[in-house]
Amino acid sequence: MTDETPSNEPVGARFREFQAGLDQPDGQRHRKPRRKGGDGEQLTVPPAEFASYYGRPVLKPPVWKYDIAGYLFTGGLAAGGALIGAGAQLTGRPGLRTVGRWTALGGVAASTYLLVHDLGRPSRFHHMLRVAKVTSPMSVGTWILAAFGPLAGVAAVAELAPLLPQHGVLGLARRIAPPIGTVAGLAAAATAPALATYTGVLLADTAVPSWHDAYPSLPFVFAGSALAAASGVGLIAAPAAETAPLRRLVLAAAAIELGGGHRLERQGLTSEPYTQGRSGRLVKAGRALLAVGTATALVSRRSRVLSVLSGAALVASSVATRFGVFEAGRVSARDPKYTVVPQRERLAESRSTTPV
Amino acid sequence: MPHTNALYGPLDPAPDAGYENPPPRMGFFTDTSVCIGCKACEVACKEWNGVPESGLDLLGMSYDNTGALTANSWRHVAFVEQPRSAGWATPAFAGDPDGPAISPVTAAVGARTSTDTGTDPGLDTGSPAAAARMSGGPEFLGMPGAQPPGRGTGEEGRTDFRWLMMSDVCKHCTHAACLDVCPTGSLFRTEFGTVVVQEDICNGCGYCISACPYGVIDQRKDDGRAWKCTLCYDRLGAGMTPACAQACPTESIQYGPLDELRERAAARVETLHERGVPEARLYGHDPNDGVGGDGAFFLLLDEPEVYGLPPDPIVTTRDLPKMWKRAGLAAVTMALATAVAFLGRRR
Amino acid sequence: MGVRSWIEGWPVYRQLTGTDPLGRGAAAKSDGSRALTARTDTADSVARSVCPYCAVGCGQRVFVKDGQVSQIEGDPDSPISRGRLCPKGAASKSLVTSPLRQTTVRYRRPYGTEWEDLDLDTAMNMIADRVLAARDETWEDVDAEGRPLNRTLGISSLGGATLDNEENYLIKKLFTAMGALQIENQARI
Amino acid sequence: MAEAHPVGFQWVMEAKRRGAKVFHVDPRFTRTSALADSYLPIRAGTDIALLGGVIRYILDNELDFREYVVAYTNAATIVTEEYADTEDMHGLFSGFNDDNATYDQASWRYEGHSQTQTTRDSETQRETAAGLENESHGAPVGGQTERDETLQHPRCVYQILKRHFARYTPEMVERVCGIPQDKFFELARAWTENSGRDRTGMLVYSVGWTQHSVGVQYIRTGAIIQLLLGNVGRPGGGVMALRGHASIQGSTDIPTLFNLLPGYLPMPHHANHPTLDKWVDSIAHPGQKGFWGNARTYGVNLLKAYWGDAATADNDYCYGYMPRMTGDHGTYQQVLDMIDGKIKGYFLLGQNPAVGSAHGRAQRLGMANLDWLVVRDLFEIESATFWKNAPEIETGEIAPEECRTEVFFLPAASHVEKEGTFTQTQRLLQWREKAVEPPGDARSELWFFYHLGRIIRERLATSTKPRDRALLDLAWDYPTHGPTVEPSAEAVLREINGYDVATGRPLASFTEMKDDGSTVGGCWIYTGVYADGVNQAARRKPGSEQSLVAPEWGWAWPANRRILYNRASADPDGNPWSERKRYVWWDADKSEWTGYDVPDFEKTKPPSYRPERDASGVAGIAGDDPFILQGDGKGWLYAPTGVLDGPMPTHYEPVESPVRNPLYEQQANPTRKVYTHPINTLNPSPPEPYSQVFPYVFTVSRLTEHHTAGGMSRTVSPLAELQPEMFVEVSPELAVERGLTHLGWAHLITARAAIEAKVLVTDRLTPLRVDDRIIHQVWLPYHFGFEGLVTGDSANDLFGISLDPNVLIQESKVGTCDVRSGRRPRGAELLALVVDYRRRSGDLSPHYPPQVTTDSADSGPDQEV
Repeated sequence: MTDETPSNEPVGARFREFQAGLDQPDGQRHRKPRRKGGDGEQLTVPPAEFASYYGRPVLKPPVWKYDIAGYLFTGGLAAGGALIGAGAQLTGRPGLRTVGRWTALGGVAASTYLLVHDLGRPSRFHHMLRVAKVTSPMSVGTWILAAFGPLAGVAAVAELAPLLPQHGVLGLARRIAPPIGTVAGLAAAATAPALATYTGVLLADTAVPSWHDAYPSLPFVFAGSALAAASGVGLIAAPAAETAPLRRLVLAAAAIELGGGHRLERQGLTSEPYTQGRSGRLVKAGRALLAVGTATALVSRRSRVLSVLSGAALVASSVATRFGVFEAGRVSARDPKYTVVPQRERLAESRSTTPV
Repeated sequence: MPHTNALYGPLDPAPDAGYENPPPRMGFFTDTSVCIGCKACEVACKEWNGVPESGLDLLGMSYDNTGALTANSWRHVAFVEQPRSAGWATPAFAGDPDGPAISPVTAAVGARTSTDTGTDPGLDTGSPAAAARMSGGPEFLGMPGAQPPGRGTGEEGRTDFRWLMMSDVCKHCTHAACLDVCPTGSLFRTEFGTVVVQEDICNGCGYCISACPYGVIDQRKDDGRAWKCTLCYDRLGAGMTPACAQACPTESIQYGPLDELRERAAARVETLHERGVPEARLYGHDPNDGVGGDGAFFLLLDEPEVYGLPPDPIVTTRDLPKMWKRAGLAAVTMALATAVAFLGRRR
Repeated sequence: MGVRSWIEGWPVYRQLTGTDPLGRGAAAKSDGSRALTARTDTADSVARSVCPYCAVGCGQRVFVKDGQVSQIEGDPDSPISRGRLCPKGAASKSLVTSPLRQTTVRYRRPYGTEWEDLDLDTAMNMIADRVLAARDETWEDVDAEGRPLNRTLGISSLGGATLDNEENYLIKKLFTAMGALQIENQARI
Repeated sequence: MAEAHPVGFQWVMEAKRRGAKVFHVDPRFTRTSALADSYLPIRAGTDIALLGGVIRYILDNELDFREYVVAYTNAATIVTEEYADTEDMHGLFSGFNDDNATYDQASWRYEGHSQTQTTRDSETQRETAAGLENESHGAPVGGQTERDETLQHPRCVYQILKRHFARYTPEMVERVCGIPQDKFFELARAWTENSGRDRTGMLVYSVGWTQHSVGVQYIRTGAIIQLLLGNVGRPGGGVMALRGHASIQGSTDIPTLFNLLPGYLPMPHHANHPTLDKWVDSIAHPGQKGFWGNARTYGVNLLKAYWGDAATADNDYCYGYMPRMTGDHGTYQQVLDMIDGKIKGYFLLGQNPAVGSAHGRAQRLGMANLDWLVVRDLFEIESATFWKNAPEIETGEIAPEECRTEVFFLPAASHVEKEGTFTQTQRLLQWREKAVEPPGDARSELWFFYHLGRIIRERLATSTKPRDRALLDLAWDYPTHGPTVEPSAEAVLREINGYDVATGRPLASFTEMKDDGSTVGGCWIYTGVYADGVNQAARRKPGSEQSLVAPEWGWAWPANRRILYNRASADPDGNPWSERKRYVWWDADKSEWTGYDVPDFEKTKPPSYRPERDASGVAGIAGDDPFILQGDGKGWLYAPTGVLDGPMPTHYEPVESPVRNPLYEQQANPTRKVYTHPINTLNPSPPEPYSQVFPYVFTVSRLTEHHTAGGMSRTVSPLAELQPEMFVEVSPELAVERGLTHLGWAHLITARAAIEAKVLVTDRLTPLRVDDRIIHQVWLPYHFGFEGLVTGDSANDLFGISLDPNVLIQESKVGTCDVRSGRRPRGAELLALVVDYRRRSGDLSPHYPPQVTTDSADSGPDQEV
């Protein structure tokens, strides 16, 4: 490591040699081989040179746990469910309507749990309602959820009306529940697109390089992913006769997600995490599952099995995409490269364009 | 009505945050050219603010055993050993029988150590890939002047040497992303223009941590809340100097009205340039920069990233209107897609 | 608290009706922040002291609340230190309030393997007994030629240099009167 | 300075801002170096060679401040022809006595002075660390001297100095110190350019200079330069000792040292001071000039302070009660006596020798062989728990069930839990107010000793033994207060200050003291601290409301003077040397000395005053003799007496050195204090064989984040976390040579011990080229021990015990060692490792390098083995 003459070998080779030096009997604490994400393979010459403070991250990686990745999925699912429920309601598909409404409630209930669980101080979840800040996507999202959640709940509960007795107070409820459910379902659907897409802003409105740079894409990816997931659930759970709109919706969802998302790979250096490593594999898996699910949905009209398989693929696609995007952000925050190099390039550009 | 520069551009933050006739905006000017790396700031801060211990671990990053700003270290003194000229000084090892410099390797080991700071994500360990780049040695041919710690002129023999020290702290940005994304109003702008976490409000959602372009704010593990420098809000209210600035032996940390500090800083840079330190530059002083200027700004002797600072941070909320537009468009698309799907011909 | 004041205390209400529509500052300020005071302002007393570490002699102000040290910081009046402290001086409060500080007498009997507790008075009397015994046992009246020695070489002492002048004065005075010559200090080291 | 005294360093930064150039000389690049204009890496233990080079540069180029040098120093004084220099004697001065390795100082005397200058021979002076007495005044010497103010006389001090330092050439500096000549010239040039009427330079040192076997001479060398350049007694000048502890200055002023009494009066010696008269006469050399002539007054006042009414003129003020020294009773002698079972009891008062003193193993083994040990501290330090946690437990050298030492741990009060004065490094007394009551059983030392004394006196109340009279007659009636019956520190301070017995009026100045028993004063140099019955040390007038001298903040001894000998800030005629450097001057209109500070001179003695031919004492000081506590009123470039290892500094190698002294055949200080105790074996050094077994130089010092032995920092969480582990700093080159990796382990071995540390490979250390050899140096912090929040092996365990002859301070800034990769062995294997090294470096019998090497077979440069 401290040869008499400076070595001109590739830095990766120098570093491996250096690491070998660490594996002396005395360097125990730092000997643990790091196998995370196939780092060993990445020790070839990296593409970008830059400076940093002991190779440490400039940014703090997000502290959000996988709760939030999960929430991205469940929130989208809820939104999609509400839209499908409303569509089915307006087009007279009671089975699909029920599935949509229950999907919405299930999604939003899970979302609420995940969001509260992720807090450092869960008992203070209600502090979210202290303020209403348009500058804070999380605040906006909180208020959207606060509106959507009860509406979705009411709409779903209204589906229970047929189970109520015919007479008495409950009978009254049985009679007025459907119209309330109708109103609530439509209102929930009205807020649903916001619920599905604000999460794109939630991630983008951070300093996390791969998230922020993806701000034009993320709402579309999440919108598409939300519709795909909810459609997937519909394909699995709804009566086959009522799923025709879902097949069209799946196609549209795929178009939105892939159309909006293709820019993820074209935003420069910060695209790397979407294409490489674990996060890259997840994103790619999401794409592949989406394609498979969509194709299967289109040909599965008569096959219950194919419908279910397609639905499962779509749900899985959404999960993979959400976790992939989430993970990509964490990777990009952890390596100073993604912070420093683009900023350096930006500075170099502005220096070359501004007259001296 | 919000100011037209509410999200980006020069702004006086206190009136923008609803204070009528606020006191002048207060801040820090940290002049690293006189920092002696004594860490009095770190300790004085902990004593005043009751900040807990942040781990007992030798990091091997020169004399930096704190590692980073965390929830449990609101001041952090960075140490960088470089085989290059200090500008004002005679080459330290001229004429001595020295070999090549070690610091890239030191840096690489430093990148692999980390300690449990009792915070999350706290002091993140560096990635081996980043460390490999650090150990690249003197063949570096990257951006002009942007050399990693330890990389010198490529000459064999380290005749020149300098030891940079810098006390880092929350920047108290004019456009503070942490504050703007906070969903509870826990992070708020004080009448002095500083940015403070209100510990009675914070519920530990963690959004601010991802939003900070400097990697300052952090979550305390057993506590769950986010913590960072308050610029000693309580002391300011009593007309006192923040603990770190009061302790600083060499006036490396100066506290005062931001306007005055900016003038003083500009004069200091000029003096240093005259004294043969052309690399002296200010960081975070410019109200036209990506965060509208920092309430705590610095005089640096090397590129910001050498100290672990982002070279050109831009507040994420600058792009927020565009983000909302994209989200709106996506939402409309989503609604339309659903409508089309259901209104299509029945089968 | 009435509904009205509850509503008015709601930051969203303040956002909508006040000067801070974005909820950035005035509207978001909490009760805790409004009640915040510097604990130096609320101290019961302030002692003017001097840092106990190195010999620069930096001025310190020691703030006391309810009989406890609540803050120690530099004294800006000091022409030596101008209110500044190094990390050690800045840690003085942690030094004097350290949980590791031993505040009771500990006793280890000969051949003992653990500490035992001991009453301070008992300890003082035991020490006095031992001092007198050691002195008697090793007393030297005169040297071989009959010149006075008046001393014991059976007792040693090594003092730190963070003792006050007054303390050193009494130590030297007592030991000299006892004939205990072998007093030393960090100043030798 | 930035490392260990950061807040003091603000003034260096202030000076730098105004254009001062800062040079930093240190074996490793520190935080100070980072801010300095020039950094000179130096081989540890060679500072005299560097400074000697500067002296030669000054004299060769006649760059001295001649007017100052002629008038204020002894440059013109002529020395007897019996004197012979190191130039002619292979590194020894004339008068060397081989039998006891001391100098007979007679041949060093001034021309015309009698041969018997002192009442004590040099060996006694060494054993009793007599050099320490000179902290307040010069060594006794007659006031009348023969002078040649043209400085041409071949035996005048100026010419002697020139000849003595002739061989300290830039080439020699490079060969000895490893400092390239360009660097040397840069330093010499800057230093000399900042000299004269308009400019001054300041010299700052710390224990990096004192902890050497030639430590006093290091400082002498610095002082010679400062005198030659006219930098003493002037603002922006001086030799500034940065002391390391809050009241370490006070601890020598009012000493808890075996050889001193308050105010630098010597502890009586059985042979030399049988009576009061002999004692005071030995202090005030008959015929000498200056204030020290009043020694009898100071002595009588002290005795009156000790024994009060019992002390009368008839009984020589109880002088007979005083214990007498017979030789060396210093801390290292005590420790060796403990190992030998001669000492019964040991008090440790806020001190941690198990970590902080040289040869930690000897310290711990000594403590394990006592009848009883009293430890008074804030924390359970290593010296309190050695019987169960010392490294010697693991090696089996100490077994708790076999260790008989009875240990009392008494918790101490912290600095905010008691009141009293600290004397800081510039002799400034500052009073601390008490903030809170101490917790639990914690008490001040004042409480402990007052009550210990009370109990002992009660026990002896009926005693008729003569030996107990001194205790029973002791003036021990201090007022007490509060729930813990705390004695009044202010009452003690008043006694230290002194007062008139009849009226009780506190004295305003030591000039008011009488030698007839009518006044009392515990420490004459502190008289005035309680002037007018006011605690002057408690003064806190804000610095911003005063001049830069800030005379109304605290109180400085003597007489609140902030710069000593400040008469030298004016020219011989009493005018400021320049407007820029105005400080104290003669106001002809008012016929008095005036200025920003209290003039260090008789207020109304005009510059033109010339004493009678045979005047002595204060009257003997001429109007242009600024050094009023020197026997001849002059600053000493040459010390005709009192400095035991030579009248002028000479470069000797450290006792343990890998290098043969390139300057002289004499290798190390021939007069150093040697302890030939079996535990104190030393590494061989050239010209002895096998020195290459310990090829590396190690040096130790402080980190900003820790304090001394760590008792006040490793126990404090916000400090412990900043430097959490013991480490050793090595250069990249040494890392390659010894296979050390950054953050891996290494262990260091000497003939005493082996310790381990984490490795920090850093560019801040550099190999040095010394005499065409590459010398590697390593650096260690000495703060670590086995107790506290952060622990590690103790660097001081590596050192042996070799002392400076003047003050008996140990050489603990430099030694030789071997460095090996990996952790040290444990248990018995650890002892085996050290034994193996001793075997390889000679044989297993204890080894002490020879004191005189002038007749050594190989007198040339170091041979490579």
